[in-house]
This record gives sequence, structure tokens and C-alpha cells, in this order.
Amino acid sequence: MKLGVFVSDINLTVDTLDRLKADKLGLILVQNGVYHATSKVNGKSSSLLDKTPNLYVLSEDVTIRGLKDTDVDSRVKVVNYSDVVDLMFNDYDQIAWL
Amino acid sequence: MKLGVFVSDINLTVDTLDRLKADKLGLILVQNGVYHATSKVNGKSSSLLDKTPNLYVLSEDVTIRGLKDTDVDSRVKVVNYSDVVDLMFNDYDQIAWL
Amino acid sequence: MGTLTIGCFPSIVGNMGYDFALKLADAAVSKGHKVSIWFSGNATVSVKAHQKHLKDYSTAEKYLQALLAKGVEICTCEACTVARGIQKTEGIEGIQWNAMHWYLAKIHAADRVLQIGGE
Amino acid sequence: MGTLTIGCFPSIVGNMGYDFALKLADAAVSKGHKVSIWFSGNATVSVKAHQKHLKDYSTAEKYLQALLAKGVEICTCEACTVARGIQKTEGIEGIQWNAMHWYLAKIHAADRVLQIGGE
Amino acid sequence: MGDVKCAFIVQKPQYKGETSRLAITHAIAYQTVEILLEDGDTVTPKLCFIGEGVLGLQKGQNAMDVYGITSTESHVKNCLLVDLNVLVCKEDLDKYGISEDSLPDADDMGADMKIQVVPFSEIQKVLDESQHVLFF
Amino acid sequence: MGDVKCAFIVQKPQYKGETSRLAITHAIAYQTVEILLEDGDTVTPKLCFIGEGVLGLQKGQNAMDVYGITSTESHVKNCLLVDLNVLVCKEDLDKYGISEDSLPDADDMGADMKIQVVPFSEIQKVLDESQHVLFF
Repeated sequence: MKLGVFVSDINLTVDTLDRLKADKLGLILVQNGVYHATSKVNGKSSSLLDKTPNLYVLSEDVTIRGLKDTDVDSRVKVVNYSDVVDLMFNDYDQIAWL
Repeated sequence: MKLGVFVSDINLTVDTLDRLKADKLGLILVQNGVYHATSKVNGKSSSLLDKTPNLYVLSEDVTIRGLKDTDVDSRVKVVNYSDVVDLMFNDYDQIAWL
Repeated sequence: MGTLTIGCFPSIVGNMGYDFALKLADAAVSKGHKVSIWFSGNATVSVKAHQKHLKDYSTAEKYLQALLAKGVEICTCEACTVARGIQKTEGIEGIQWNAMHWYLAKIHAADRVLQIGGE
Repeated sequence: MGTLTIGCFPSIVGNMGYDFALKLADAAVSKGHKVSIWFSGNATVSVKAHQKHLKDYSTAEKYLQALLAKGVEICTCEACTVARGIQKTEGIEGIQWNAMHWYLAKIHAADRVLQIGGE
Repeated sequence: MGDVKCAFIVQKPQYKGETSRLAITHAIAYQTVEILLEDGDTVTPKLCFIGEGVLGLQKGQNAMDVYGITSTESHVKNCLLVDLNVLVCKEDLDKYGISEDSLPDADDMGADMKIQVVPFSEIQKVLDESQHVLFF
Repeated sequence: MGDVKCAFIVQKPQYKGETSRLAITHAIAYQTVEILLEDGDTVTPKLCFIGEGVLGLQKGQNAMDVYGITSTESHVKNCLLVDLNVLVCKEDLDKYGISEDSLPDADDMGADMKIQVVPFSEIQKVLDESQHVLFF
């Protein structure tokens, strides 16, 4: 299973992501999920960034919040909506929104 | 400040309740907040029940979930909508929904 | 007897925050309190007339009409409502349409205020 | 080129889950993919015609019309919609009204499915 | 295309918003989808409850009397009646102290199906074997 | 009744649902409420950002170009312009690593008011002195 997961919140109220097993896992940070890529909480980066090397953040949802690409953790690739479509079709078989 | 707080969720996504100081604090558990009164998680009662002796749970929201008044922790008083109105007017000056 | 103002923002069908607001209003007015309800955000959808009552879906219309009949004042945020394509002529009769300061004025007059957020 | 089916349940104005669904659909159809969108729950409110575009409130109508013009198939859950008092005659032209199996049929035909829950 | 397998995963509690409940009604709709498909094409959903989703599975839900809507329980019973596979995560039932006895069944309606209590690893298998996964 | 003090507390992030944003526009409406009140009656809101609510206070929000709506930033600037008290919790700014320099101001619109960065204890005082508290 090659699974692409959209993360749209800062505080995930479900622990599904911790339990899922995938041969390849991608995390696409959108909406308030972008803070995982841009913000440290009490100086600590989000533990989500340790889950997989396949990390993406939606540029449009970064800029709407007054944040800049330079605020994004270096492990996370900045993508736009068009890139997201390519990721969905080319890199993952199943798509989830948690 | 005599503050009555409605708690409507299992997982509070805000930590406001931990920080608020009130001369008198009441917690009224409604909607999915009723699980704080009825359910142990991994055998442990909700820490909310330690916050104040003034604990209430809405009967209607217990029964809709297939739970019974006998499932409610003995520290929590079971009330109905009419009781909630009295609590709001007689026991608290300010009302919050978290 | 007191005065209760409820601000209700979560949306109608199946959202229990909305259901809670209506049942609380009913309990309060039945005890002789004066009650007003302000709808903003997605809750404004609930003022549309001619809601079909299917048993798998909660509907607001008949409950709102019952509250109006009991003297509860209900007002919807006009901007929120027209942004959703609902015109005043399509609304439930007896519900007021006004701007956000209506809510603040009712807060001014209230002994107790309950603001219910969420979607 | 592939086929994308999006199920969108969160409500319209200011809910970014909804905005995301529409912008993703636009990006996909612009790249030549075939796209369908299913509205259920509160998202069905967005099929009401004559939404007033105020700059403080997001509106769906003009974006939905643009997607329809680009060949995106859009369908609203009829039961969810009429429960909210919105009749088919009051809906945006070109949007289909059907039952939940429409969504399952589009899932059957899809290479990729994105189900967006939430309110 | 033949059969398309889908995993419907309910991970949020019932009776807050309606999305968790719509998950169930959408899964049930599999039984009428063939009118929109070619001959031989089918959709086979499996409905799985995990995390806080399992809280919606206690029998005796009194939703019609209190809030005027049908209960999640009645929707789950309808699933069993139309032979939909309903799986619930055993670890999560244990976590919340819900006994298997308190899960709904549709015996009174003559259903043969029962809710299947399974470890999460079985739900992972459902995800692995599905073409599409839908989280609610 | 004279003046009624209200605390508007934004504790959830902007740009998910719209309720956090409506908190701000409702607070601004204080300036026109007198048309519905008796002479001498007023409503005085104080708008406070705590917890994840502080995340909505970074300047440079590009909402109109991207999503076609006005930004939270522009609403906050409007608050300052109409002399509404806007308080933000210092501990929470620190928690999320947001510098005071990155908060919006309305200097370009000629406003005298600034966002006040205060410890949570000051926000507690606002709650204590208010007749009504509204959490968003």
C-alpha cells in the first residue's frame, strides 16, 4: 500500500496515523496542518516530521497564514495544488484525509 | 467569578480549562463530553473529574449514546435540560462553552 | 425570571451543538425566562423555510416555529445568510434578519449569555 | 490521464476543507484529469443559487459554475439538500441531484478517491 | 472493472457532527449502486470502527425520542441486515471498556450478520486489500 | 444598564472553520450597537487571543489572492482602527515562537491602538471584570 495522507489540523484528534502501516507513506500538510512544517511548539518540531521522509506542505496554505516558504522545515517540500494532483496520481495508490 | 463551563467533547483541543481561575467552577458535560463521566480510558477516569466538585452530566446526552445513569461516575450529578437552566441562572454568573 | 441570550454558530443538521441550543432555549422559555437566539455562520442555514423532515436527518424548522410561538426572539445574521444564497423571502416567518450588533444588543440586555462556537 | 472522485462533506462558507476540494478539483481538471465531486452533509448547502458574494465571506457559486464549465461533474445528495429546505428548482444549474449510490458509482470508476470528512 | 473494494473507516464519535453517521449510510448504499454500473460491476465496502468511532456502537441508543433522529444503532442494524461487513477494533473496545455484549445486533430483524470484533491488524488488512480508503 | 463589558476569547486557529473569524467581526460590531440601545448604554468588548488562537496573528496574510476572502489580519487591523482593545497572550506567542514584530498593526491606516501583548494573568483579569465571556 502506497498511502498519501492529508493532514489538515495542528492537533490531530485521532491517532489513526500512528497505527497505519504503509509500504510508502506520504504526508501532505494542508490547512492548519501546515503548522507542523512551519512552527515549533516550545522549541520542538512536530513529531509528524519524523514519520516519513515523504513530506509536503501546500504553498497556498502557508502564505494565507502570513508564513513564508523560508519558515518551512528543510525536510518538507513546498508544493502547490498542481503538484498535489501529480503526487496523488503518480506517487500514491490510496489517498486519505485524516 | 462563578463560572459554569459546558464541555462538549472527549478530546478538548484547547487547554483553556487548565488555565482558567474561578472562585467557583462548574463543569456541565454535554454531547460527547458525557464520556468524561461515563467512560474510563484504559481503565482511568477522566482527569476533568478532579478539577472541581461541581460536576454535572446531561441525561439526554447520556441516553442517546446507549449509556445509562448507572454508567455515570458517582461524583457527577445527572441533570436534564430544565436543571441546566436553573444551574445557569442560580449557581453561576458567567457561562462558557469550550 | 431572567433573560438568556444564546449565540449559535454551528450548523443545523446533525450538529448537536445546534440541537443543544434549541433544546436549552425551549427549557428556559418554558420556565418563564426571556430568551433570544442569534444565528451566525453555518447556523444561518437553518432559517430556510420548507425543510423536509426526513427521519434520518434532523431539521430545524418545526422546532424554530415552536420556539417563536413561545415568544423566543430569533434573529439570523443577514450577511451570513445571503452569502449562502438564502433570501429573506425564502426564510421562516417570524425570524428576524439583522446585523451582528443585534446580538450585542441582546447581550447587553441579558442576565446570562451562552456563546456556542464550533462549525 | 486519470479519474479523480472527491467526496466533500464539510460546509461551505469559510470552511477550508470545502475550499480545498474545489481548488484541488480545478487543478486536476486543468491538467486533463476527469473529475467528479460529491456533496453530502453540510456541503450540500453550497448548491443553492443566487449566493451573494461579500468579500468577508467565501461563496461557492461562481467557483462551482467555473468547474462545471470545465467539465467537472458535480452532484449533491438530494436528501441532505431538501432536509435543509433547498429545492431542486433553487439549485445552481448543471449540478446533479442524486442519492448516495451516485458517489459509490463514481468511486467505482475512479483511479483515485479523496474523501474529505469533517463538518 | 469488476468489483471495487472500499474501506469505510469511522474514527470519530457519533452525535457531534453528522459525518460519522453519513459514513454508515453511504456504505449501505452499496446495495443499490448496480443500477448505475455496467453488468458485473460491483462495489464492496467494508465498514470499520476504530478509535473514538467505537463509542458509537453501544446498543440502546435513544435518539428518536430525545433528538428526533434515527440512531446510529439503527443504521448499524441496517448494515447487518443487508450483509455489509462491519468490523470493530478490539483494542479500542478494550480501551474504552466496552464489552462485546453491548454491541448492537440485528437478530430481531432476522439478520445473519454480526459485528465482527477484530484486532487492528485485521483492519489494516482491509485497508491493504481495498482500492480506496475513506476516513470519516 | 450602562456599560456591559464582554470578553471575546479566540482560542482556536483561524482558517479552518469561520467561527474564529466571526469572533472578530462580532466584536467590531460594538461600534454600531448604540442604535439598538437606550441612550447611555454601551457594550465594551475586549478581544483576546490565547492558545492556538494566537496563530492567526501573523502579518502578511494573503487570503484574498489565494482563497478570495478578506484576511484575519485585515479584520484585526479594523479592530485597532475602531479603538477596540486587542490582547494577545505572551506565553502562547512564546510557545509558538511568534515574535512581537510579526504581529499586525494598523499604523498605515492611522490607528493609535496597537495589539497588547500581555501575560495570561491579564487576560484572566479581563474575564474576571466582564459580565459575559464568549469563547470562540
